[in-house]
Amino acid sequence: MALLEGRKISKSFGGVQALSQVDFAVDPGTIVALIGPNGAGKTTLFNAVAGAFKPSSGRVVFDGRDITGQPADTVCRLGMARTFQVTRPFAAMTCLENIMVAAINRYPQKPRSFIEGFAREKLSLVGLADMERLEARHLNVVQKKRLEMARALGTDPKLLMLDEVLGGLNTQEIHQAVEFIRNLRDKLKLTVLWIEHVMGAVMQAAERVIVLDQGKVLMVGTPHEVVNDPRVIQAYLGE
Amino acid sequence: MTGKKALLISMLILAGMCVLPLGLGIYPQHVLIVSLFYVMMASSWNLLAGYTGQVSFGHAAMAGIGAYASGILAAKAGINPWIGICLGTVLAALIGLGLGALCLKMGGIYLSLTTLAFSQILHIIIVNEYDLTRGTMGLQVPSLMAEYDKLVYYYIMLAAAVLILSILYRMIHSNLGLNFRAVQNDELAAKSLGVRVLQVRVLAFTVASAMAGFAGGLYGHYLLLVTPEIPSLDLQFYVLAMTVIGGMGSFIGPIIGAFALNILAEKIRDYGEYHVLVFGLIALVVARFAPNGLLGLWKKFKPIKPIQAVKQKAFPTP
Amino acid sequence: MKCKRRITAVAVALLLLCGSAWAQDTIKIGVVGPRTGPAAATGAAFEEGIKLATEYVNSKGGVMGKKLEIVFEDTAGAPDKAASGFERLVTRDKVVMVLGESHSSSALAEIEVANRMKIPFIVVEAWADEITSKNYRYVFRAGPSNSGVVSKTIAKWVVHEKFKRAFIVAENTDWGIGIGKLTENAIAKAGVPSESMITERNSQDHYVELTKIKAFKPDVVLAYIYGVGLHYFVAQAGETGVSSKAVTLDGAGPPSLWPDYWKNVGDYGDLECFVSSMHEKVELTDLAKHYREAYTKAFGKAPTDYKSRSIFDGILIAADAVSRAKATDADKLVDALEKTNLKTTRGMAKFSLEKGGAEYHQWEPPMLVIQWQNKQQVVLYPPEAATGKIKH
Amino acid sequence: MLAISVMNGLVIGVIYALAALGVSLVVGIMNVVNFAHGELYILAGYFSYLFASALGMNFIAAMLIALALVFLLGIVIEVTLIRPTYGNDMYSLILTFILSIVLQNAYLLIFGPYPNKPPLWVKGAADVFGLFLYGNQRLAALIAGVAVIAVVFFIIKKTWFGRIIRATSQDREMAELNGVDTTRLNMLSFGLGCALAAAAGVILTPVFPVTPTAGVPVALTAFVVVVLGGMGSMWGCVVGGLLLGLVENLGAAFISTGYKNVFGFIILILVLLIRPSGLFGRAKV
Repeated sequence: MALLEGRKISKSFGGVQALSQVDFAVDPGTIVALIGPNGAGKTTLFNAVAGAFKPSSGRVVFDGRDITGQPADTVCRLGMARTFQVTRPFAAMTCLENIMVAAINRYPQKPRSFIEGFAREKLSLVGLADMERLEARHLNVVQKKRLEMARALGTDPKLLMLDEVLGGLNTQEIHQAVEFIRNLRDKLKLTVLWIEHVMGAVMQAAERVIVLDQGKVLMVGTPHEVVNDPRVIQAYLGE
Repeated sequence: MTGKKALLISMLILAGMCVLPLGLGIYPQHVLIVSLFYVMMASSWNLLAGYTGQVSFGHAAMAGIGAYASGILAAKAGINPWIGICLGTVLAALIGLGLGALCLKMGGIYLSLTTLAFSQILHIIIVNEYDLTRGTMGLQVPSLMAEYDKLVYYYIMLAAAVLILSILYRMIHSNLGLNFRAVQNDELAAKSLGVRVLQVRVLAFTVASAMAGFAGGLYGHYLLLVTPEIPSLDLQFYVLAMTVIGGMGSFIGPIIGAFALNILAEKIRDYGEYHVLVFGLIALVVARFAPNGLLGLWKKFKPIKPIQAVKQKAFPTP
Repeated sequence: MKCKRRITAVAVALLLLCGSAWAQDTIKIGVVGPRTGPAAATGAAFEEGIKLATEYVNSKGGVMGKKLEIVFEDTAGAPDKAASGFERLVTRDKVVMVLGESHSSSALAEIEVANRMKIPFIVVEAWADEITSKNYRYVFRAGPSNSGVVSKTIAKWVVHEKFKRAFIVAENTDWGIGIGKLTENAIAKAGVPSESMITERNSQDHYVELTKIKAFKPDVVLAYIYGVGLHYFVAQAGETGVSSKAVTLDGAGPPSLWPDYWKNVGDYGDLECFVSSMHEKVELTDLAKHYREAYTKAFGKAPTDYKSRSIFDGILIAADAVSRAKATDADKLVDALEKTNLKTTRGMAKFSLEKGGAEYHQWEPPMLVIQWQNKQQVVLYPPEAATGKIKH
Repeated sequence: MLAISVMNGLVIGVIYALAALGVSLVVGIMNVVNFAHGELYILAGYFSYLFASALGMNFIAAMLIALALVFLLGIVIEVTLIRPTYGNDMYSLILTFILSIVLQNAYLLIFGPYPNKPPLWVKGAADVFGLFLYGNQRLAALIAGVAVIAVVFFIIKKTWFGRIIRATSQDREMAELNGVDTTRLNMLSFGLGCALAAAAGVILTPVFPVTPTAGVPVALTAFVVVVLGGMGSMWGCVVGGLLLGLVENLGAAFISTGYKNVFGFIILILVLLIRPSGLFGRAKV
């Protein structure tokens, strides 16, 4: 059974149809990439799934539960964590505190020592260990993306939703990052739904790829199938 | 600063505060008592504005609720002022809860407008129900002690301020405090991490309202006269200015702001009633150019701590 | 202890600032009154009276061989500021006696402080009966009281003019509510039916209230509104046609005499009546004549607001008491005040010692009812002082 | 009684609507609530008093100069206080609140606590349909208020500038993408918002004279109207303003004079409970 399933999700903003009848499924333990040209509705789908707003119609099922229209905090407590395309760190809080916020809401009963240790662990996982006392606003964009990833991991999620975490990296760094996310998935037994604008990068990581175009699912398949599909090439070239 | 060092310093300050009024006359004692009232008001308002990012313009109104509730019970029904103060605190908390639940789901700006409207309604009610409140004439309320004594009042206010400050300190350094700050920094991100934003906001507003009610109740029984000046926008402005000038979002800022501004007010008074204008101008400049207040300025000009050098370091590979 | 050092620093700064004043040996008396707020004009009138009184007393050799110094504390017409200001006069400025006030609610807060701190306090222009009926040892009043003004002046005037129906509008303060009730009872006893209404003294819009008043069809409206609120009331009474059918009496007086009265009410201000203890031209005593001359010389205009003269009288009474007591001790001052028998601008000042009611420690100066007729003051009541007849 | 209360409600309601339009415009475009709105209303009153009564200018010229000066001051406030903190709602609230207190006390220092009143446009009172006497100045204020609102509606609905304003208040990012200079638009619309406060001020101060703190209730009512009508909605302001004016005056006539201003707040609370986005508001996304 799929961990996350979207059934005929539609969303319109004041007459503009941002998503129409989107069907998709994410199997447990897989890395699924969500790709598509600018304005295809990737982030809108993310928001509709993660509870930032309610879809106009359709259902979202997570872990066997209907979570359609549930607020973001409820969805998070069920085990879904996300990052943001434009990063949203708690700017005036230290890096460690950023992750502690996630941890205390996941483990409200645990003592402070546990929370701090847990948060530190996530921070070193993304390579920000020596910045734990630095306020998040001092980080650069790449570091902020890492911090958000660590913060999402701080909620101990079943499903990690990443929104363009590779921005600003060079080819070698992209390669490292992809390795990192694969390792993460294996180590923490995660499922990953990953939006990426750059197609090439996710091809190395993902097991399945969902292609969105103009608010509709263009196709679903393995990376190999997707890169060779003329419709996908058309969608990207036509951009 | 480590926890132990902070505790030691605060103990020393507390000891200093205990002996401070002994060598002073009645007038400076009065100034200190009023300052302590403002410490409670500014610190609890700071919990809202500084830690959860909600600007309430009804904090003085909550103090008024406390003062009038306790004052009316004592003056009209002969109820012991201490019980009255407790009831006033509860009433302020309940009103805070109701107002918070009513408007916080619509966002922060609604809280600001609704609290402003609330303080106006309260003013109108107080003025109109003069049989009960004696309107602008002011309600005379009994003293907290049989023999009026400034020094005893000083210690009562000091104890109350220490109580409020220690509750605030514990709260800010608990999980709740982290949630508060997360909500202030980024509501959407906090929500995505499982923070119940509405609950957190309403809770902060309720707690802060209760504290204002408590401070107001004590203040009324110190002044012996409860007037609509307690729940007024003027008093609200003092509290806001003290917090902004001292340093919003820091624990010590509002305390310093309260003492500094109240003592300054007494000093300026000799030259006429200009202190509100002077405060306003200072607060405007500070809020515009030093959003973290005087405390923030001081921190800014301290020698850079090594941790800040990290900023320049390249991002390590994973 | 840093804080203590700061306070010491403040104290030193204060000392330096007040250095010149402190160097001279003076007797300090405090005055409380509204220099800001809705009746700020009264504060201005007080300041004029203070200037003249200080000059007068010091030109006659001061008190106890020292110069008299007045410290004025603003109450803003707010009871809380009044109480704390009173306390500040005593604790910081170390005044030996306090006088003044023209808001009853403020005065009622101040007499509590006076009684607690044992400082003699002469109320000058706050009329509520409770001020003296509490029978506090340290509290005196050298000025009108509500019951005195109503029984001796307003109610008698209503009967004298043979009014048929009266409407009473009172502001929601100790003075307004108190005098409104007293008036209602007094004119009911005289057989004049009336209706009452409480209003907010800072209100700018009285249209609804005036419509209700018009429906009652009164031939006299007794307005107890102190402050600029009265101006709005009079102007709007004209606009809504109430004043074409009924005469309006300003039961406080000064607002009808303030410089901006005519600016705010326009032509509707004519034929309005008001209570006063002073007329433009008529003088009762020699001292009143001296006062007028000194005032005209000092300020280049004739005195209008009678409250400047009330505070003048108050200071004279206070200085006289200190001189006779030959001490600044509170109890000796009270004893001296109780024996006061002094000529003032409004006649011989003498405090009643009859306990139990509002007469205790009270001296009631005579009051007049005056009407604006073509912007000229015409005394209507009492008949022995009248300079003309009422016009409708 | 009923007739005169309705009349009062209309006059006051039109002024409420006018004052609220300025707030609503700024909220719609910038999402900033200007707490000093009432103080700018008062300032316009002082200016028109100063030029007309003290300097002896023609009262219409005095009013126009007052409008222009307040418009310019609004631009200065936007540039110095609002723009640097733009995007931080809380800070603009705090700054404009402090500004309102500063202005009140500055007026107290400059003009004193006494009320000041620009000259009346017309004197006397008129008999309205044989029902009641009504001050001519109030009738003139009603006409002037309606005229100014009509002009504002014309600008917003029919002109090029109005289209930009409407587009920006609907979708800021989209407007930016389409080449709208939002920094300049912010400046202009904030100035315009202040000018609308000033318009209400010059129209109403001959009826209700200005004192340093007389702006507080005006601003409060304007905020209530804006929330009532729905943040950013122009029609909401007009309907909300009239509704508030009528409810207050009918309530004062038939229920309680003292609680006049509370009736409006009760409606506000009901609206927040039942329809939080206001009568004409767009639901929050």
